[in-house]
Amino acid sequence: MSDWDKGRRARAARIAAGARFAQGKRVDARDATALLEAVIQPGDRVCLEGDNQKQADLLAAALIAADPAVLHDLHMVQSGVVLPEHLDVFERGIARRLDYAYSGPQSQRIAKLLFGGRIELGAVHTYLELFARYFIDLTPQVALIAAVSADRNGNLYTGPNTEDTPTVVEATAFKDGVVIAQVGEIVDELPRVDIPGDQVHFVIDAGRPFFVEPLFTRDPGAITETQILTAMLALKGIYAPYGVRRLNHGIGFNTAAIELLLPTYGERLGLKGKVASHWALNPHPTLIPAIESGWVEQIHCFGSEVGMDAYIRARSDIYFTGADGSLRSNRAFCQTAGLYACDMFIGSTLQIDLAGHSSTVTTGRIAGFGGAPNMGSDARGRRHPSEPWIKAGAEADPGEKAALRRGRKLVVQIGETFGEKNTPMFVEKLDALELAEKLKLDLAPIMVYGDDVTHIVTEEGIANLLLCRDADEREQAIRGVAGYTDVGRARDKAFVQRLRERGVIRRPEDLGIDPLDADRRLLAARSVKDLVHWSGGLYAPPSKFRNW
Amino acid sequence: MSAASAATRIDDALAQSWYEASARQRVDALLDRGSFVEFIGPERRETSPHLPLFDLPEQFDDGMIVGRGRLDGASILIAAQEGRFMGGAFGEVHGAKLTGLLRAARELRTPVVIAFDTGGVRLQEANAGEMAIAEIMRALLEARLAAVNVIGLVGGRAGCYGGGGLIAACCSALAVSEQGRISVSGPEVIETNRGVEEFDSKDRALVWRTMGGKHRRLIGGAEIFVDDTVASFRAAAIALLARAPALTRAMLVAEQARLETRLDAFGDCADALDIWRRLGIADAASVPAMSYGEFDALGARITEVIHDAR
Amino acid sequence: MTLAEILASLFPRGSSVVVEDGLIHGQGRRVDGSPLHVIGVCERSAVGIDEAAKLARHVLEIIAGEDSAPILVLIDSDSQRMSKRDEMLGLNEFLAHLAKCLILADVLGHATIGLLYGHTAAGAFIATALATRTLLALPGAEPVVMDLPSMARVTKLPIETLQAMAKTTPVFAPGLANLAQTGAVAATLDPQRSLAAQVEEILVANAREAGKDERDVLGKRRNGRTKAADIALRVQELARAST
Amino acid sequence: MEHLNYKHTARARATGEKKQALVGVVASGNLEVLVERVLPGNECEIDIRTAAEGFGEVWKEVVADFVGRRSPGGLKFSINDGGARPDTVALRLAQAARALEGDGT
Repeated sequence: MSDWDKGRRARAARIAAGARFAQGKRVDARDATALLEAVIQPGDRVCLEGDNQKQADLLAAALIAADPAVLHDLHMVQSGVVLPEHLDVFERGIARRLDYAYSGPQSQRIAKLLFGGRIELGAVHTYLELFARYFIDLTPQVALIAAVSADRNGNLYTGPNTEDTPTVVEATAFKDGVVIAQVGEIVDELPRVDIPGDQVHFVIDAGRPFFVEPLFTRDPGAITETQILTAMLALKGIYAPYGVRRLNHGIGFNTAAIELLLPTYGERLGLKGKVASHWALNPHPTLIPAIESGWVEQIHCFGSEVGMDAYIRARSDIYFTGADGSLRSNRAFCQTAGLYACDMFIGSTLQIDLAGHSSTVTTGRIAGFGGAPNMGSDARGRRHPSEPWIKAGAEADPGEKAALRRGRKLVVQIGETFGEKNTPMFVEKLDALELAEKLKLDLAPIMVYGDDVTHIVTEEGIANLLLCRDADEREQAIRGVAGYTDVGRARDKAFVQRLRERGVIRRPEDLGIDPLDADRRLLAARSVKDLVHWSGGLYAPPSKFRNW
Repeated sequence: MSAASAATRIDDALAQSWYEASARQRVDALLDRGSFVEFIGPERRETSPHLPLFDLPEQFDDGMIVGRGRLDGASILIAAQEGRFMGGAFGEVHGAKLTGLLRAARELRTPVVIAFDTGGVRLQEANAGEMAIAEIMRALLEARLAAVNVIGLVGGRAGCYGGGGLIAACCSALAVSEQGRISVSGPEVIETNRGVEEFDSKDRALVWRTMGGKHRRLIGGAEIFVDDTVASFRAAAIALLARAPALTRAMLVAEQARLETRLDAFGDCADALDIWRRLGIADAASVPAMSYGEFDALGARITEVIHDAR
Repeated sequence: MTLAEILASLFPRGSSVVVEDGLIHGQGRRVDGSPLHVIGVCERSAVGIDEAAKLARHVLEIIAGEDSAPILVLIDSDSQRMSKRDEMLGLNEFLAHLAKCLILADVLGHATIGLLYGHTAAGAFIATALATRTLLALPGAEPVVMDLPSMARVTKLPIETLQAMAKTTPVFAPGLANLAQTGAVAATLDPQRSLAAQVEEILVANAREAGKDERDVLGKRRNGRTKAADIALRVQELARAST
Repeated sequence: MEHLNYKHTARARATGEKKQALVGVVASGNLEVLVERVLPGNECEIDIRTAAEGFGEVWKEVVADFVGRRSPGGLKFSINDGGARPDTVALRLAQAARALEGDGT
C-alpha cells in the first residue's frame, strides 16, 4: 500500500517536538534556539525571512546560537543575505548551501565566503525567480518569519512591511512545512489579519519590532549638479517623448533627482498628468513633493519605508492600504506589477560594458540582484498595448508589420560616467565575468542584459539603443555617452557624430538643455527637512537622516 | 509648500539656502549688491604653507574671505569661512585674516559681521590654528571694548565647533538657524573620548537638540533664530548691528549672573528636552519638528534673549 | 615643579592660595609687599562649565576689588570637559566668558600672567593660559592642541611619519617647544632660580610695554609662524585703505 | 599632489569685462577654479594642482574639449582640485567662463 502523506506526518512530528517549548503556539524568546533545534532537521531547506528591508532578526540570532552538532548542512533559501547572522550560520557550520537574491550590506563578506568555499552556492536569483522556485524545487521545510503582532490564535499582522511574508508562508505552510514567527507583541485583537493563524505553528514574542533598514531614503542634500543634469535629460529626452505613465524607479540619487524635479522642471515642461502617474515603487520620501503637487495617481509597494507610515496612512488615495489604514505591501505582487504592468524601469548601475550588459558586481563585492532584473527586462509574455511600449517597439523594429510587432519595455540605465572614487561606469569587461571565471559559475551575474537595455543616460547625453541596427552602432552609441572614461575616449568621433545626427545619441544641447542650468535650486526639496515640510509633518525620518 | 512657490524660489538669490551657499555666495548675497571689496583675495594666492607638507590641496583664499562692504547702506567689515574646505578649520593664514580684520575694526571703529562655518582648529597646523583663535578672541574683545559691534552668523554645514564656538560666544550677538550647531567638543570627539553611552554621535536628533540652533536660542546662547535663507540672515545682521551694547565690566558681571542662573536652573537636566520642559514648553518633543515660523513664535513667548549679557 | 614648590618659590613668606576641586585661587605678596592674585587649574582637571564659572567669578571679584594688582594664572589642566551636559548647557559661552573676564581684567590694569606648569589642551588652553597677556612656562609643561595618535587616525599617516615631520615644523605637534616657537609662550622660567624674582622681572618689563598682542610677531621671529603676522598686518592696511 | 599645465589658443577672445572670478571649493570630489583675464590675444592657460594623481590624459581631454566648446581667449584658469570627477571639472570650467562673461553670478 502506498504512503501518500509522509510530509504531513513529518510536519506533525516536528510540531510535536517543538510543542515541548510552547504554550499553545506561544514560545518564550529564551527558548527560541531550543525550538529551532527541535523543529529543524539537518539538511533542511530553511527560509530565514529577510530581504533588503525587513529582517527576522531575533530568529536569525537564535539560529546562529544553535549547536552545529545538532543543526548542520542547512540549505538556506531566502531573498536577503543582509544581517551578519545570515553569514554567521555558514561560518559556524550550521548551514552549507545558499540560494538567495540580494546581499547589499554583506556583499563583501559573502564574496569572501564564496571564494573560501564556506558557502555552496546554488544561484543568485531575482526576487520573483526565487519566489517561483519556492513553489517548484526550493520549497522550505521551515520558514522563520517576522510580523508586527500576533493574536492568541497565531493570526499575524505584518503591517506596512508585509513584503515577502505571504509568499514564504504560502509555499511553506501548504507543502507540509513549519512556520515560526517572531512578533513585536501579542495582542487581543489585530488591526488586520495578513497571515491566517492556521498557517502559523509557533509564535515568539520578541518584545520589540523587527529590524527594518531605511534603504529607500535618499537625502536630497546629497544630490549633485551632475545628477540633476542626468535627471533633466531623462525627463526631457525620455519621459516626455514616450509619455511614460507607468513605471518603476531604482533607488539611486539620479532617480531621486528625477522625483524631486517633477514639481519644478517637469512642471515647466508641461508634463504633469502626462507622465509618472502610476508606480510600482516603495514609498520613496523623495516622491512626496510630486505626490503633494498632484502628479501621482497610485503606487503599489514592495515594502514600506521607515518613517513613511503616517504619511501613507493619510494618503490612502495614493497607496494600497488595509482596512486599518496602514500600508499593505507585497513584494511578489509588486515585482510582477513591475515586470508586466510598467512601461519603464530606470535605475543606476555600477558597470556597463560595450554590449550594454550591466552589473553591480565588482571585484570583491557580490551584491546580488534583488528586483531590478524583473523590472529591468522586457516581459516577453506581455500582450496589452500602451503608447510607450508600442513606440519603443516601433523604434526597435521599424520593418515589421505594426499588428505583429512586439512592443518594448523601456529599460533605462542612468548614472554619471564616473562613480564614487572616480571609478568609471563604463568598462571593456565586466568584473562579473571575472568573478564567474574565478568561481566557475555557469552564468556571470548580469543585472540587466544588453538586449533588454533601451537607453543609457549620462551627463554626456542619452544613447537610444533601440535605434542601433548592429553591434558596432551599439558599441559606438555607448562609447558616445561614456565621457572621459577609457571607453569614452576610445570612441570613433566621426561615427559618434553620425549617430548624433540620427538621434541615436542626444547631447544636452540637442535637447535644449544648458548644463549650467542644472542647479540644486531646481530640486523641489533640498533637504530631508524640506520633505518633512512637504508632507505636512507626516513624514518622520529616521534619526540618521536628520539635521535638526 | 506649493509647487508654485517651489518654482519661484529658484530664481531668487536671497531665498537661497544659507546652509547650501558657499562662503562667497553668502558674502555676495548678504551685502548690498556689488559692494564687496575683498582683502587678500584669491588672486593673491596666499595659501597655507603647511598643507603641502601633508600632500593636501590648498585653496586660494585658505577658506577665509575678508573684506569691506555695505550692509543696508552702512559700511561694515565682513568675514566668512568656507565650511567645505578643510571643514572650515582655522589655520595660520585663515585665522590671521580674521585677526587683521578685527584689529582694523577696532582702529577704524567699523562694525564686523562674521559668518562662521568651522569644525575648529585645522589639524595639520593645529598650533598655528590654536594661536589664531587666541589672537582672534583678543582682537575681537578689544574691538568690543572700543564699542565696535561684532555680529556672528551661524548656519553652515560645518557648524561652529571648537575654538569657533568660543569666538562666536565672544561676539556682541549671534544669529543662528536650525542647521547651525554651536559647541566646543564635536559629537564624535565626545563619543571617542567618553564612549557611546555618554554621547551617540550617530543619533542626529540628539546632536541637534544638544548643540543645534533651536536649543541655543532657547537657552540664550544666540540672540536671534533665523530661517535658513540668505535673506533671513541679512535681516538678522542688520537688526543686530543696529544695537551696540559695548563690552564693559557691567556686561561681564551680567553675563556671570546669566550663566550662573542657567547652571542653577538646568544644571541637573539630563537632556535638552528636560530643559525645554522646564522652560515651560509642555510638548518639548515637538520642538525639533517645528517650522521656522512656529518655533520663532514659541521662542518669543518663552524667553527673551536680548539680554545684553554677553 | 609641583604646585607646592611653585607656590613656595613664588611666595616664600606664604600665601592664602588654596586648592578646591582642582581649582586654584587666593593671593600672595610680591617682593615689594603689594598683592599678587592667583587663580588657576591644577591636578590636570578638566575645565567644564562649573569650573569656568567659578574661575570667572574669581576674576570678576578681583576686578571689583580695590587694588589693580596683577593676576597670575597657574595651569595644569586637562582639555575642556568633553560631556553631553557641558555642551548642552553652553560650554562655549562659559569658556569664552572666562577668557573675556581675563582679557577685561588685563585691559582694566590687572596685568595677567599665565604660568603653564603641567598639562593643558585644546579649549581649556584657549580659555585660560592663552587668554593672559603674557604666558610663561616651566620646563616639563605639556601644552597639547592635537595629540599625535588622534592626528594619525584622521590623516591616516603613521605616527612615525608624523614624528619625523614634526622635526621640520613646529606647527602641528604637541609640546612646549613647538608652542613656544609659534609665539604662544613668552618665556620659559628657570626652576633653579626664584620664581618670585623671575615673575617680578616680567611684571616690570610688561609695565613698560603697551598691551598689544604681539604673539604673531613673536611667532614670526621664532620662525614658528612665518605668515600670520604679515597677513594680519596686510589686512589691517587694506582695511584702512578701503575707507 | 600633481601639477599639470596646459596652454591653448582659443578661437576667440572671451567676452565681458570682469577681471576675475572664482567658482567651486576645494573639497573631496570638488575643485575651485580661479579665472583671470590676464593673457594677451587668444591665449588660454589652464594650471592645475590635483590631489588625484595619474589622470593627466583625462584632464588633457577635458581641457581641450572645454577650450573648443567655449572661447576662453585671454583667460588663465588656476585650479585646485580635491579629486573631482571629469563631469564636475567640466561643469566648474563652464561656470567659471560664464561667471567672467558676467551673465549671472
